[in-house]
Amino acid sequence: MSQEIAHWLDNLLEEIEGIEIRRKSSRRVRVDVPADALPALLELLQGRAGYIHLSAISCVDWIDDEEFELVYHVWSYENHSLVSAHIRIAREPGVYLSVYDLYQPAAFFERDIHEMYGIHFEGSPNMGKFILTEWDGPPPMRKEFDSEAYINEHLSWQEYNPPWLQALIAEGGGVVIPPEEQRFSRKKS
Amino acid sequence: MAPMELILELTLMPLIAFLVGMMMVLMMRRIAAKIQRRVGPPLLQPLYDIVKLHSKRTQISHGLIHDIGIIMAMGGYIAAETLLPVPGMNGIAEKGGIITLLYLMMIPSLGLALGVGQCANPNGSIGIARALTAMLAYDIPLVIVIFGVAYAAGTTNLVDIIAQQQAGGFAAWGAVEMPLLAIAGLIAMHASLGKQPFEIYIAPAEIATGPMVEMSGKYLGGLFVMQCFQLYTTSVLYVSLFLGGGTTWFDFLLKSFLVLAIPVSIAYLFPRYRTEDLLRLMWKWPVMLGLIGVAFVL
Amino acid sequence: MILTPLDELLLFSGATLLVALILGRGLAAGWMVTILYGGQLLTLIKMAALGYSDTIIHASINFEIMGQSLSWRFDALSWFFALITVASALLSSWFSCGEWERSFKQHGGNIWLYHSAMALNVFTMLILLASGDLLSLFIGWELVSWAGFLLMAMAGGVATRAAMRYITYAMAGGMAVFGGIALVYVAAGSLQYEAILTAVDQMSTTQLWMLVVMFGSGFGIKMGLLPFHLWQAPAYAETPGPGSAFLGAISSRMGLFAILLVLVKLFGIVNIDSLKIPFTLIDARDLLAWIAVFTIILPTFTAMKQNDARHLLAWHGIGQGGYMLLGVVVADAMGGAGGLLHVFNHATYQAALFMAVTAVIHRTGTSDLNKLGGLVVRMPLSFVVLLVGIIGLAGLPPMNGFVSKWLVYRSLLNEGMPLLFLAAVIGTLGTILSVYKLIHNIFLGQLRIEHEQVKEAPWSMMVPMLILAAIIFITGLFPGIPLAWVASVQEVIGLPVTDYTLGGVESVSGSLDMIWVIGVLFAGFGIGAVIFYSAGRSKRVHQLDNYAGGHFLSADVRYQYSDNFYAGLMHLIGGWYRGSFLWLEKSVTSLVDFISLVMQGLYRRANAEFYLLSTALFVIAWVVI
Amino acid sequence: MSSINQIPVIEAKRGNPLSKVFDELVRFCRSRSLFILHYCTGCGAIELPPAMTSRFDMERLGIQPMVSPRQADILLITGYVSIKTLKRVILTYEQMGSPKYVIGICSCTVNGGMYWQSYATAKKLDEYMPVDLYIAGCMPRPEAVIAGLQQLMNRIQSGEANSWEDYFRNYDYYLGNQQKLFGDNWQTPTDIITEAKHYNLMGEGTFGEHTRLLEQHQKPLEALDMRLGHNLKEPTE
Amino acid sequence: MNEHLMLTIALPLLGAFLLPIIMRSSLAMGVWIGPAILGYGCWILGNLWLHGNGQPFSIAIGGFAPPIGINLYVDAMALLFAFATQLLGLIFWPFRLDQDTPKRQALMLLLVASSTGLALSGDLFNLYVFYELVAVSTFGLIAASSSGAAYVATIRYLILSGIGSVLTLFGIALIYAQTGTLNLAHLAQLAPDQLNNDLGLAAFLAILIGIGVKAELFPVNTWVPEVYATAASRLSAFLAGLVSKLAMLVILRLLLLIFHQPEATQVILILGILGVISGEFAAWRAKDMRRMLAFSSIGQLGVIFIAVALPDERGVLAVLALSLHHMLIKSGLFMLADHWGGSLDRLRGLAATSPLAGGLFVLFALSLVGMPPLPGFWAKFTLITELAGQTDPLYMIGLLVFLLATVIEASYLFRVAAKMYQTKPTENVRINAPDSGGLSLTTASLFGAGLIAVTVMVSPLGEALQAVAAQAQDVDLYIQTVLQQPLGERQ
Repeated sequence: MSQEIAHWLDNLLEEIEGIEIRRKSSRRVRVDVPADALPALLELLQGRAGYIHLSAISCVDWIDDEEFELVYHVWSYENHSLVSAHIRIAREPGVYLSVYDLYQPAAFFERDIHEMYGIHFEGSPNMGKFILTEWDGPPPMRKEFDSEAYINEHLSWQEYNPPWLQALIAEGGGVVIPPEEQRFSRKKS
Repeated sequence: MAPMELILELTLMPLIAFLVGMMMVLMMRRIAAKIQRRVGPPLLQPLYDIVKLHSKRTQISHGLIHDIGIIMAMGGYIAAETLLPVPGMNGIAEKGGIITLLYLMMIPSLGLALGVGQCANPNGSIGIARALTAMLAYDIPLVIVIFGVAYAAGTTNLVDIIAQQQAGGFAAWGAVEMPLLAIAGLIAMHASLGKQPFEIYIAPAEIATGPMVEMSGKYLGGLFVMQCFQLYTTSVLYVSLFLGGGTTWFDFLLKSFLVLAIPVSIAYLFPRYRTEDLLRLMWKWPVMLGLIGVAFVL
Repeated sequence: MILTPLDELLLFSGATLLVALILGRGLAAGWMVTILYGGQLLTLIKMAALGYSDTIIHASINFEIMGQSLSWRFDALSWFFALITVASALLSSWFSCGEWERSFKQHGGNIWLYHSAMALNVFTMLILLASGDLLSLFIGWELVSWAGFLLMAMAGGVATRAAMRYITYAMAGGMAVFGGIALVYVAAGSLQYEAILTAVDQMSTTQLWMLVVMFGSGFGIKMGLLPFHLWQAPAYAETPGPGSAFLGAISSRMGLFAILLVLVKLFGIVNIDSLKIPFTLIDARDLLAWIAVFTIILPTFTAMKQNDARHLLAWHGIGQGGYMLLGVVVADAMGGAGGLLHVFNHATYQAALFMAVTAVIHRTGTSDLNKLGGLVVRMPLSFVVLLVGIIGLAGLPPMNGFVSKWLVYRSLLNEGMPLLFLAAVIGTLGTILSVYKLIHNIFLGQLRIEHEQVKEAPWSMMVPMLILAAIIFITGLFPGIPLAWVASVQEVIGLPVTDYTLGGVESVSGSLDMIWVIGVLFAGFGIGAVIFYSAGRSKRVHQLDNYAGGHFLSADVRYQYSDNFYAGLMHLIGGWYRGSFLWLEKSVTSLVDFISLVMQGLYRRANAEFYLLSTALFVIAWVVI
Repeated sequence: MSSINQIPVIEAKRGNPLSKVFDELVRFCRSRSLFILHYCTGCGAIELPPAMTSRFDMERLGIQPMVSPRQADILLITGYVSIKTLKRVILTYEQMGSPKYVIGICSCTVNGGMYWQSYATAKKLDEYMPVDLYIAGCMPRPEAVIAGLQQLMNRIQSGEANSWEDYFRNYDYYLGNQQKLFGDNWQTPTDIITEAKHYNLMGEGTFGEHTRLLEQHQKPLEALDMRLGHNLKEPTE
Repeated sequence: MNEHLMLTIALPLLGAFLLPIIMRSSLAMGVWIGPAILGYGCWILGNLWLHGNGQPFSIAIGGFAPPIGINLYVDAMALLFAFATQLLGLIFWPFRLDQDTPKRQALMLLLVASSTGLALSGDLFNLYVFYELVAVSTFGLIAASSSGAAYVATIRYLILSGIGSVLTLFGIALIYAQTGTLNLAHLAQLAPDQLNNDLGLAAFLAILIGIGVKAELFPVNTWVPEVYATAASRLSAFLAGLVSKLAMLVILRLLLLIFHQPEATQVILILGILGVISGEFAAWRAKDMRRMLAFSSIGQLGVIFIAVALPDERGVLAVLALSLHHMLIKSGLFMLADHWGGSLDRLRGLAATSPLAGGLFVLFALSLVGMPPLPGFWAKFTLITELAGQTDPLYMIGLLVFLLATVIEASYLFRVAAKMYQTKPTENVRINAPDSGGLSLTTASLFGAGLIAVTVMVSPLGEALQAVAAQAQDVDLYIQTVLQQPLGERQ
């Protein structure tokens, strides 16, 4: 990205107070913004800077900080650069504002995040089930959800010890890690 | 026509037709494989398929009309065989001419249509609608061809037509006397087989093999048997109309297989036609050729 | 004075009319009328000698009015048509009494008017068939068209409008015939058949042309030939159930009877053949043949687009009329036999089909093809009757329709007319397509929830339908029976006679023996059944247990394909349905409207008098000077 | 009006030599002509086209791809089976005509494979339907698939591959697992119990408390048989 | 016996003038005088018809010999029409009692007297006088029905018939200048040599147009729809039914006796065809029942004129048959119209309320259209066979137009019938068909019965009409009876 565009973009972003800009590469800008300033930022970017394409909203579950991190990736076709706006919202009420009125594709991203993380977006057109139509358990992507415990309870594992494997184990060979310890789940409890 | 001889012919002719038909199906699949540089199925594959299908343990039927439909399909063709003279056996060809044979060949498609209708599956109904439209398409040139031949021979009795052709030797063959009609007949026959370019009604991708979507076990077996009969009837009809029927068994079988080889080898080179393109094609070229041919004959 | 059998028949028919008029309102009126029709049939059978020889039975009633002598007599031709008329009347009135009558009354129908209209129709048709000379023919002709109007208009509303359209056509036809009769009277001096026969030879070609055009168009309108066919479909479809069965079976064949009588018997095909259309190579016979062929094709393909079962059948009625005329016009031994046999065959399966559709309407309340489906499990016998009917209509082997179509094709083949042959076959294929749409949309496919408790039609309606289905099959198996009558008819009207056997037709250039063909067919079915049932036992599954690409079918989503049934075909020929004949009819009515507007304007303006009188004075002055 | 198919069919299983030869022929033909259902549930299906086309021609073994489950004998479960897909797989399995065989291709069908930890995929396939054969490999190569199919053909010919009867014989076990996964009012349009009765394939495990649960909420599925209905009294509106 | 004949004309004239006086003195007595006179007239003509020897005879009025004096010529045709006039006059007698009943009844008597005179008179000028009397009495009667539209119609009719009578006078003057005599028989003798030139033709045309006004001939019948629609339907029935036929009878007599030029018949044929076309097509769009009947009567009169144009004896038979049939039907239909009145769409579902009226309408329509057993068919049959016989292409056109007209007639008549029999009347239109006027319904059913009676006795009536036509056709019989007969008997 040529110098003067980068320069121009920087002082444009300066208008949002409490903004922290980190230029990752010539075409990537990471911006950290307080939660309530995001809509203004997006409007600014969409309106004046030509960032008309919201390519994705991703979400990170910082269970230790009791916070969710939402990242809005916005792309501009004129100056070929991506701005990813990072915001942090509290984990407990897990409610945030929808940007559907600015970017229509946001409806699907928000619906997906709602299904996977349980974050409720105010004003989003449809907060129903998205992909996991048969799923009525807790939002699975949240850190406190233990997938293995769910599997142990609902599904069943394949006990696979054919005669030739038992003979091998009988002679002391066979698998180094016994099957019950093969689980990599961090949950040691 | 002593009744005993008739009963013998009534059972023997369809049996021959079935066996030769199976060989034809095998040839068709082998040619397809060779075109696609594949090995192709083993020798008795059609037999295995039919026996397996008939020996399925659970058969799924949608009602009495479904059963009767398949019986009509098989029975129709079995009856049509006896009208086709084969070297040595004339069956009841004198009792009904080509027009009766043409109509008898429509009975199986009507029977199949009724059976599929009872299956209450829209894929089947769309398939049948397309099959009947295709029948409308290829029957018109077929009829022109039959008119030409019957008018040239002065009779609709197949036995006499064959006798006339054999009497005149190679020069009196239908194909030699009426080349245009022969070509039109070939195209019409190709379409009536329902093979590749014209198989809109068994389109596997769109309507899940159309009419055969709900056919399991012996119903599908019945349709495989019908396919054998269909190949046999169309090729033998073409042979007796244009290539002077078979004087000896070997010569008869050779001609039938050659005649069938042509459309089948063309078949696997083309993608599928849409219904209206099929109609447009069939009503344009073969009809034109046929009419010019008939003009010459008149 | 001794009563000849013909007198008995006419008196019997008149008595039926009186009984219907007087006792029409009673509950048992329907049964009484049916029994009387049975009586008429018996008297007809008593005259069966006519069907096998060319004797003639004269009626004792004849009049001498205004210098014209009117006489009535029966010969093989009229006996053949009378047999069909009375038989179809018997079966359709049998169909109508009992439960259909009750439901017709519940829906506000006037059962007394229905029975008397039907009896009137039969009586007038017998008079027409028995006509001894052209004048009595015309009298019978007018009576039949007015009686038909009564039967068609009684259902009120749409039916009345259709009947109005019919009566305008019928009057035009009647006047054309009247003009023709006047011309014949002038040319031949008297209206007796014998006098006309002698006079025909000296007629000049222009005179003969005028007569052929007048009679052809007059009778053609009643038969529903091409330019005048628009009225028939709505009129027959809107008549109440059994009435449409009767009308569909025989009413438009009166036109064919008259054409046979006048054009074929009196003028003779050879004369018609000699009429050349100037500077074209076709003559009158070819013109008639081509009209017949187009009457086969166009209505059949219009029928394919209909969404109402009765309209579909009515359009087919017009189409099949084309076959009859084609057979007769080709006029060699087989063609004539084919055309005449087709009259009988068509009467049987058209009546059966209309009755089956009425039974469906009786039970489900609608005949709209998009609102029915899957009724085979609830109305199996009606399905069988409809199946037998459509196989006959399509002309496939086991049924009688095939024999007459085979004869027509063979005659076209012998005469060497490829284009006519091709057009006739296109008609048959079109019939097969639209007929399958009929049976598929009503009886096959998914059964609707609201039709789950539907019952089979009551026995009073089912028995005549089954009788008709049996007749269709038997005359298909032994076509010799009707062929005998057809042969004697051919003799009477001067066509070459076919040598028929019980099983079919014997001829050097390829014969047909239906007993063998059907025997082999059923043997084939037997073998197929053996193969089929030798395999494992099959289990009946519910209609929702169907392959839908892994989707779970449920009753609330309707999994049926019935609308726009031949979508592929319609893509190609959809554009050809511009309703050119409908446009033709509209242009005529708007012309009449325009002229009447002008004429009325003429009378309204005040100063018209001076304008008119000045013209009058001018005329006088012009004459004087 | 009793329908035609109630006619008792000649049971060929009467131990005399003729029936032994007949069974031999039937088993041989069943093994030599297999129809695969053209139904790809997961990523493993990409291996099938090369198996069918010119290089590793499956048709020489008599195996053809077929579109609708009614016509097919083999149901290939290729790749991971998510809970949503499992519903459709079970429906397709029940719509197939038996003798039918299920082959699990790819390790995901064996023990969950790469998605062993996922909450959304079924790990143990033969809980829900009897599986004949597993072909391991994270997308096994066409040779492996054909080798597997040949092994299946040998088992069919020797007559051991009748795991499909197991679905009828202890239908309750399978239904239980399915209900555990999909909830109690789980029901497929095919009526397995009446089918088992019809072909007398009932074992002791066919009925149980799961099938009783199914009975309670099952929508009526018996076939609409032809009847005149004249004797039915007028339905009370 | 035949001197009483004069009374049939004299008595009504006398009655017409005496009636107002008698009415003023005692209403009860006055009411019965009119019908009594007409009844007596019918009786005379009736037994003259029965006992008459069938031979025509001539009566010289006032004893003067025919070439100078005026004579009445009575042959079967004239007798028939005179009897019809008396009878219909009796039937359509305006019984309604209101303040101008005497005026109306007097005018009616005058009308009947002059019409009978018109039928019987043998002298050209006498015909003209009676024609004027008819015109005057019709003005009075139409005006009597005292509605605004009636006055307008009367004025139009007044102008037209005024011009018409001027033309007739001009024609008669021409003839008189040419031949010097006005007696029909004498004229018939002189005609071949003196009137056979252009002048004779001009005279005929003038008379034709003049009298044509009353006979609803094409160019001069624009008054018909207004008058018939507004006048009392009993009067319009009488006018349409009878008076127009008498005017046509006069033209027929002139054509038969005096003018034999082919151009004359051609002109009549052309005007007849135009009349049919205009009448029938206009009726197609008519909204009001009586207007439709008016147009239909124009059409029917056109047909009769086509029949008049036919040269030979069967032509006359056709004319007689058609006119009698039309008289019967049109009067019946007008009576029904009176019974219903008003526009066509108020008739919806009417057959349910009064089935007899519906039935009668259908019967009349069927006969008008020519349904076989009914007499309409036989009348048409004779006309059509005659038309077909002619070689002249114009007749062929006449035939085609006539056939086309019947089709149109059938369609608009049965449109009305279908509307009447519409079983399910549309909800918003309450069936307010007016209560059936008893009198007009009975007269209509009287005509219906007459029609059925004619249907039954078609063949004998046919022969009788044939004899009448033959007699009328015979010119020298006419001359021989009028001139050679000794001076009329004294008394």
